[in-house]
Amino acid sequence: MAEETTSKEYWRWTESNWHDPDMDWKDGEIISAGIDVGSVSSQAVILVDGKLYAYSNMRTGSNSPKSAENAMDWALEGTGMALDDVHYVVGTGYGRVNVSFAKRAITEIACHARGANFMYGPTIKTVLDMGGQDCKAIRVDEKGKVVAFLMNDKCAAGTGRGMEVFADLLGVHITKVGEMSLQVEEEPPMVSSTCVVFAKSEASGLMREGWPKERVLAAYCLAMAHRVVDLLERLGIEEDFAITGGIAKNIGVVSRIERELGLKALKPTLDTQIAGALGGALFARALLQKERKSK
Amino acid sequence: MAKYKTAPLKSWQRAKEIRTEYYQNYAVAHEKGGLRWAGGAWTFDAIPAGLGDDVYPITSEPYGATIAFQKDFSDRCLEATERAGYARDLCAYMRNYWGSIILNEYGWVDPGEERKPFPKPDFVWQDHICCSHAKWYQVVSDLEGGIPMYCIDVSVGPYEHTTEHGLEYLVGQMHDGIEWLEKTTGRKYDDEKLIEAVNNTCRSTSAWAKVCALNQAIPAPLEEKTMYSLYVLGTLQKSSKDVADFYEELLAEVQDRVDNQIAAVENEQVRVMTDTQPPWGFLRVFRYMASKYGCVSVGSLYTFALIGNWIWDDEGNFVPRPTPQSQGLVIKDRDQALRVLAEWELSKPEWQHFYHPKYKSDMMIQIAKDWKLDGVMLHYNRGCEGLSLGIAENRLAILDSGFPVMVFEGNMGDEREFDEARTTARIDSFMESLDVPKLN
Amino acid sequence: MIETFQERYENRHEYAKQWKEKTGGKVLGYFCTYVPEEICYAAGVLPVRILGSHEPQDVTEPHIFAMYCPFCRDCLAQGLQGRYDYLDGIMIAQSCLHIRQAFTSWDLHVPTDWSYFLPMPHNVQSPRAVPYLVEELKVFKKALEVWTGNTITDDDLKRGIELVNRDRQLMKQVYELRKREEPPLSGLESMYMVVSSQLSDKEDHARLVEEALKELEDRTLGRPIGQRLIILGSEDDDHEFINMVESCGSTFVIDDHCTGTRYFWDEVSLNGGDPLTAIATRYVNRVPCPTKDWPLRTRLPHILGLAKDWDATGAVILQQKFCDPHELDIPAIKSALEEQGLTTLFLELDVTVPIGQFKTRVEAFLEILDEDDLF
Amino acid sequence: MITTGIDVGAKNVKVVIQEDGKILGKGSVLAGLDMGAAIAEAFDAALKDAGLTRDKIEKIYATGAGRNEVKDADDSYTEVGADAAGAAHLFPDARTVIDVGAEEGRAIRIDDRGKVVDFAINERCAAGAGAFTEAMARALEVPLEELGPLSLTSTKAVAMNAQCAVFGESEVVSLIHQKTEKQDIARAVHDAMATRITSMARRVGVEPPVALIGGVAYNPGFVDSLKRDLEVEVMIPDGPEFISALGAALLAAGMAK
Repeated sequence: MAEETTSKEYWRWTESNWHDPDMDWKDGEIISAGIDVGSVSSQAVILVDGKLYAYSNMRTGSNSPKSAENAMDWALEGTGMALDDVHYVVGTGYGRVNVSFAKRAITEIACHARGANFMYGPTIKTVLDMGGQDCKAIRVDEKGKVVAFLMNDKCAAGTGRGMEVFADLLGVHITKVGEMSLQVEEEPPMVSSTCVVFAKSEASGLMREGWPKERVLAAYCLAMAHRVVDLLERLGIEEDFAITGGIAKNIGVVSRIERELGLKALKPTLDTQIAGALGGALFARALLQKERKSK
Repeated sequence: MAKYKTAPLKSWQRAKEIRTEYYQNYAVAHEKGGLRWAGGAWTFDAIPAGLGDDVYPITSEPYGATIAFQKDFSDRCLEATERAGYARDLCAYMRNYWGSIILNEYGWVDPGEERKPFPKPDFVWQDHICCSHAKWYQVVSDLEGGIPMYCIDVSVGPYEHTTEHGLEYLVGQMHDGIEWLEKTTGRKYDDEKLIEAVNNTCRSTSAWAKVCALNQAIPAPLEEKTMYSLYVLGTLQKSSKDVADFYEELLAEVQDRVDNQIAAVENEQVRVMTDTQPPWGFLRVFRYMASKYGCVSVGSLYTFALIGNWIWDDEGNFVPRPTPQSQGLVIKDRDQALRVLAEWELSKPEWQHFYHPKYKSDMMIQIAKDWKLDGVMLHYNRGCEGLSLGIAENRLAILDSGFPVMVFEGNMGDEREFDEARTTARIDSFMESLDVPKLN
Repeated sequence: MIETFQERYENRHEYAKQWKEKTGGKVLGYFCTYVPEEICYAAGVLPVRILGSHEPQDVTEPHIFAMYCPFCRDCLAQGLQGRYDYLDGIMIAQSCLHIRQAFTSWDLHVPTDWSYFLPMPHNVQSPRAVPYLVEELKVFKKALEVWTGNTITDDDLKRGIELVNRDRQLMKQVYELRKREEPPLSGLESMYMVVSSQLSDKEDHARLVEEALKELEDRTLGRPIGQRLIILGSEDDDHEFINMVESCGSTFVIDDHCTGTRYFWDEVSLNGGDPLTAIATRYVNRVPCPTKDWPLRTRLPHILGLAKDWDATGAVILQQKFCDPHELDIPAIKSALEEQGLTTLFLELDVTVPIGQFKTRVEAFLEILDEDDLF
Repeated sequence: MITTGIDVGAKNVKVVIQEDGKILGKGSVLAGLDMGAAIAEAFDAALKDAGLTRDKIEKIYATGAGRNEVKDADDSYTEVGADAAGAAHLFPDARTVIDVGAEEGRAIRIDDRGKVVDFAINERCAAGAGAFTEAMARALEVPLEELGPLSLTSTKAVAMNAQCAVFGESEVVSLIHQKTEKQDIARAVHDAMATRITSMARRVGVEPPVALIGGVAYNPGFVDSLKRDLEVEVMIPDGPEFISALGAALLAAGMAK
């Protein structure tokens, strides 16, 4: 990666894996998994009888079949579970068709909706997924089924990828960007171009004019928030509202979205990046039950 | 030491008054039992005039531009429109106008007063030549709770090929329109008022053209930035007596400036024209050109002829069109009035390029010659497909005729699509290529 | 035999050239379906619609400002690249500004013997439109006569009308079959049928459709029909896109496109009257392009009717990028369809479509439409 | 007359010192956040390269987007003027100059005196500039300098729909997922960019011979695609990224129209 050749990897967010040590998966009747191979990050989620058992969250390589395996292996790590123990796998995200061991591919839109429904409960009506390279506003029903959606993938502005490039450019670690952007007395005018490519020169320009990093970050987060709010408004928002994906971890963007919308997003209970894989695992479970019924 | 003497334009104040009264009258029309209607700058406003003197229009293009001048309000309007599901590449005037309907806030604010709610029109009276003109008002009607609309299709081909049946098609729609107006408003129609309004229309659109013709003088008595705030009156209500009278007074003053070598740009050393509407929020670009390079924009086919009426005379000169009334014609009845009005408007220069860019290229090249230009600046205007139509071909034709052309991209009413810094940088390059020395 | 239509679509140029050699007649390229083909046939001229090729190109930038629709740029590119060098003439009937630019730039830069602008009225809902168009058709007829040297008699006109009507009737029969629970042909196949009609001699096309009808009688697609969809919007002959949607588990059963029903839906009803009046009436009253659909939006009830009669569950609303006339209708159409219980998906077409990104939207849209049992 | 041209670009500051049309020294520095420092540093580098001291420089002209940052410049010219002057000096018979930099592409038609006749700028769109290849290299996970050579090994033309650099980034990812060969993607990237540049160049009319300048001229993959697209040979000077600075220096010496 271009970034990796640079000395400090400001863009690099923390990869993680987790499993529930108190749960014995061997008692499980249905073990289902979802693999979300996004353009920037990949996740695997394993459910045992519909309960969250394990997950992993890592960066996607340029070889998506491999990314899928890596994510799965890492989720299985230390669980004693093997891929063969998983009854049904659903692939989702950009590389969904390249998950060799998945029985079925379902779009990240349906999966994020369903994952959010699991994470936030049936009251959730509007989900904003700010993913690596696109951004989706989704309306869901109480069962977690998509009612309507709007997608912006023509532009990386307002996406994780954009934020990575920006963190790198300013030499601020991506996990710090949010808080730092809030350390301004008053909101600056937003950067006119949220385009990843031109934000660079615009930001450099602002810094040459003597803007402190905090202010530049504030301007960028504001512009990002503004873009996605447009998307949400066009779709029409209904509470409860929640944000999934990597940017949901960026308080600078989230708080600005909330301010523009005039409503609060529900506080996440789980890693917001796994929503897609989680939804996939829930679909996998449902699909297996359907199969068994029909037999 | 300035090259020419200059002086502020005396008529300026009166122009401001007319515009202010226009937006105020529209707002308060109902309080006096009057009527309000909405339509485009090209609509046949002379026809509703027959409904009475208390019937006030609001033309949406200049109204949209008025909003564009108020950057923050404009941003809110544009976003409100986008959020209502209307595409961002639609006419920028309309997106400003519709936004102010959706937000229910009036784009006209009297000094020191609060912004008022948007005064809903009683009906729509529009014409159609750009493929969105009538469609705009379907949206207005949707947003205004289904107000009635009537539109007249004027796209019957270029003026030089005007046919009797084409004229008949227009006049027929106009007759039907008058019946529709009577039915819709419940008012009795007054042909005398129509005749007077038609006479005013010819008078104002011809007089404005004469004013622009005077800008052939060196130094130019007017520069385009000023012309914008003058021609706009015609886009508000070309059929009104005030506007017609104003242009005739203005004509006298500008003639006086020419006679006394009073310049619009005191260091005029290079002359250009532009094309299509400017990015309204950034007219200071003209000041930049004048102060840094002594560059005067003497106008454009747009300022000359969006409302002004011109014609190719028998010697092949491009001249202000003399009114039929000035040649002794006296309108006697409704049919004749409508016929004169239709025939008069069909020669509108800004209607010709809708059929082929060659018509517009010929006029622009002639202007470049007669107004003694050094170059041409074309605004590729993302905000208006009607007037940007064929602009790339116009560019090629003007280049072929030997005039340097500079192109800049932008949007007349959506500042998000105009980059001021890069545009001035282009102007610098253009001026360099014209060997224009920087002033001071 | 259904593939014949695809072959015709793919070999449009060879076909037209062969027609010329065979008949020695003139080929007229036209830019919009408001061109009255009946009169062209009456004059012995073969009208073929000029369409794009959906390839990236770099020749139109000097001629058309980038804010105009990709379709008009794609069309012009064909001319500038000399792919239509066999045309004897070009013409357009007044519709939207975008395609008119393709016509005028072609007129300026692609050598052609004959070019004609027909000022088709916009105010088609006005009683004044037909009388006006009749006069314009007289002028057009005269121009054709001068160009071809053939005089056009009323009988010629009647022949032209019958010829084009025949093809319309047959295409309607094909569309009737798509009402079946198991439509015998895909949306892609029917798109090829309609567009090939715009590219072929009507007599010859009608013959093909007649044969096809026999085959279709007991044909099935041999795959699950999936969701029944209506596709509507501006010009769309993007086979790659249509194919992608149908391969995601759906079938287009009906459309409102000028590369679909809008082209052939309405017939000329002569019943003993004056041919030109009959033709004018047809083009004024046909299912309109949105640019002419005012003050009332007559397309709305029409589209809702189609969706109902062909039992569509979802609607794919497509539009050429920057197509204002459609953009101005879409909010109204979208909500009308949704009120009728259809789920909608809106997409913007460019010269080439980003299949990858569109696929996600399409699949998500189809996921909304089915598999309730997974919840 | 010894003069200096300073080109303050979006990405780098480039300095050229010339005498009677001969380049004495060059300097290039990444334009960091402190422009003043970068300019001084690049200037010093050029002086060192020329073996001269500051006092030997008789005139300084600045050019480039950030030309106003050069405080001690005697005058400034736009990139268009400087490009034309520099290219015309090296290739007197060139009639079209194409400059592809980090964030901007320019096409300039010049007459036999090297005077600008017409110009077009592709701005605010990375798809017609070096930034495009950067973004694509990132998506492809190959170092930028390898992208060009890689694409030359391609045997298959793949159409790329994306006109936007970032939209393109996701398209590259999907091409990868469709298992398209890396070299073919690389070629697709350069073809897409060349198409965009050619489009722009056609606006001013591509009159051969064509001179290609700007940093992107180092990218053999792009050059290959561009030639194929323009259907004419292109002349590339040594140090293509310095031509604008050279032009400014020549203008300072009054050696260019």
